[in-house]
Amino acid sequence: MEILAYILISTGLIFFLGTTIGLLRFPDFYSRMHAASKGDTLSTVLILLGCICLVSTQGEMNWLLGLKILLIINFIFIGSPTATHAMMDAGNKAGAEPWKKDSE
Amino acid sequence: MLLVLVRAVKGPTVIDRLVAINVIGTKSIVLLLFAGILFGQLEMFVDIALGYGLLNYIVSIAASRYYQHRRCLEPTHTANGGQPSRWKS
Amino acid sequence: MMPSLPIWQFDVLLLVLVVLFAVVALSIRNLMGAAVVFGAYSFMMCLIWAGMGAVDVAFTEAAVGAGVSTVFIVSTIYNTSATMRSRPGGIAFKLFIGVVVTLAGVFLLSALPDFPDWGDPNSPANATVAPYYIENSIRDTHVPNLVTSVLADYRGFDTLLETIVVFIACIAIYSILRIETAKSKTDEPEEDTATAPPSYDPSDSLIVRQASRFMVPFMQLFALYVIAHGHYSPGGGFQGGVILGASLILLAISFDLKFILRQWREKPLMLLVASGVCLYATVGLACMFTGGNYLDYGSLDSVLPNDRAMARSHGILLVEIGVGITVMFSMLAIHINLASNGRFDRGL
Amino acid sequence: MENLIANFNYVIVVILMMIGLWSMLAQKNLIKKCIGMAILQTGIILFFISIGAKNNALIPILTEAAYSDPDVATVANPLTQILMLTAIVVGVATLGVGLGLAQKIYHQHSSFDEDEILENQRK
Repeated sequence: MEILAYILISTGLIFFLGTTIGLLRFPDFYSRMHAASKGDTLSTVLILLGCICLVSTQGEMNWLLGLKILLIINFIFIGSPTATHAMMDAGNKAGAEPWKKDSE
Repeated sequence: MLLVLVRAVKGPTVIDRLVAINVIGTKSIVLLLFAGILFGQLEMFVDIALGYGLLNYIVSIAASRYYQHRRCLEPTHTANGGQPSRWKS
Repeated sequence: MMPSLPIWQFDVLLLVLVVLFAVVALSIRNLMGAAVVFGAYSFMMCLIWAGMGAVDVAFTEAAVGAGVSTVFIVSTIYNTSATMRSRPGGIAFKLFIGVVVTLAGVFLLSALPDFPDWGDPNSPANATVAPYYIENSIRDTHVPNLVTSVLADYRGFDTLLETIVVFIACIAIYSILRIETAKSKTDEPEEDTATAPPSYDPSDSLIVRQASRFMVPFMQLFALYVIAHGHYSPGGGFQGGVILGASLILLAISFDLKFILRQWREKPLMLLVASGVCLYATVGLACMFTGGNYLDYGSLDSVLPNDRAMARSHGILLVEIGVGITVMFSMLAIHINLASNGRFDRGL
Repeated sequence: MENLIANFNYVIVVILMMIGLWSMLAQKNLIKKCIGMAILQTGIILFFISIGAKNNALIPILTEAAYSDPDVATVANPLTQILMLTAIVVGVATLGVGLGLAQKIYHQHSSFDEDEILENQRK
């Protein structure tokens, strides 16, 4: 169980590394958003799942803890794409220019 | 990890910053849980993280609402200082 | 019990980050960007409190920073403008202020050797009155969360007055923004057309609205859990109240301000803000009538079924509910006032 | 130098407070002043919390094992924490008041800039 937890957490960290690199290196707002939203949600969910596995190995009352972390995952799964959609809409409305190949 | 994001916070436009803040918000949930594991009393930190998970998208929604409405407002405010240079930080 | 925690390095890193965020937030010329970076600053602060073991403070900061304070700044900017005028000159003035402030900082730093070390268990603050609370809380009140018991019982007066401060801030907002616009309702429309946002476009944010509709009940349920379970886990009236207020603010920004105003009209809103403080004060008075001092919940045991310590626990719960009501509705009232510039019609 | 490490939190407190104070004095923009006020406030809160922190101490919520005889050394100081907990909420309320004042001023002078407001006043 613990090995599974570490595997999940390190996978999440790798995805998060991808997120940060994408956030830094992509040329325009929309692609940065792409990297940020997907990688961020996925890595958070993976790390939290790893936390559940880690928690379930120790102590009693851990089902409640696991349930709470599952709730956090649920809310992130709803909230993060919503926020992404809202921000994307805002960027579109505010007139952020999509990056074109010949613009640089 | 967060150190890398600091550069993103200095990103070119406001909305980029918004994205970065959203990422930082979700990552602070994870860091809170790690702090809880380090303290050995995770059940106390889970509540804070849950509150974060519920709340941290309010800011981005508020900001996006701001941009949705503000776009139509621009002409009335040109009197107070020309075209607002929104895209320069 | 626990080995020395590796938290301190983590803390030092976060402290440096916090200073960085503060500088960035102040150096960004666009006010919107400044507000957003200020939100990140408050995230970092929350992590620092958690790292230092102050979970309740971290919880408050999380609720406040993620839900409320940034929204206040955004709604203010929404009603005004986000651009800063760049002016020639003024550098000398800023430098002068900088020198003065640096001198003050050096002056403060010169007192550094007199302070106890960071995390010293025997420092005066930790060694005088705090051990009493730690040792006696369970015996006196049956409340394992020391912060709650100290907050609402041992230092009940303090909290009562802090709640009144929040209440007064709400009244102050009303008298600053609301009263004049409410009086001069007749000449409102002409000015309105110039600055009013466009009417609400329902096709704008269907996803956002549906997600909010899904999230808000969970938020409110969680907030009630936080208030009620504050005896055993981090939480209490302030945190729960802020989360409840934030859930209503979320409704107000994802739907329309009119939507929330249909549910909470102006007069009941203010009455509820006052009723929270009144509940707190009434509990104190009830203690006097049953023979104790003001806010001495122990004397309520003649009314409540259990023994003296349990009565104090129940008294804490009542007081926390009062605090929660006041904080919740004053957050909502402040947001409505700021977002609609006191007109109570439409806004962010 | 060792002293500096041991008291690193106070150094940060002083830096934060001075940043806040500088922005309150030197920034011309009222919103920036409000943000500076909030930063000054968090500096003070940090001061109190770090005074109350203890090495090797857990959070101030007693575990069931410690109900009968809590060990003072392993529980962080609750007193400073409650003072600051209320201070944060009050701080948000005062931030709201400050922003409300700024909004009122903006709608009278259509500017956040201190100098322009003063010029408008003189007219």
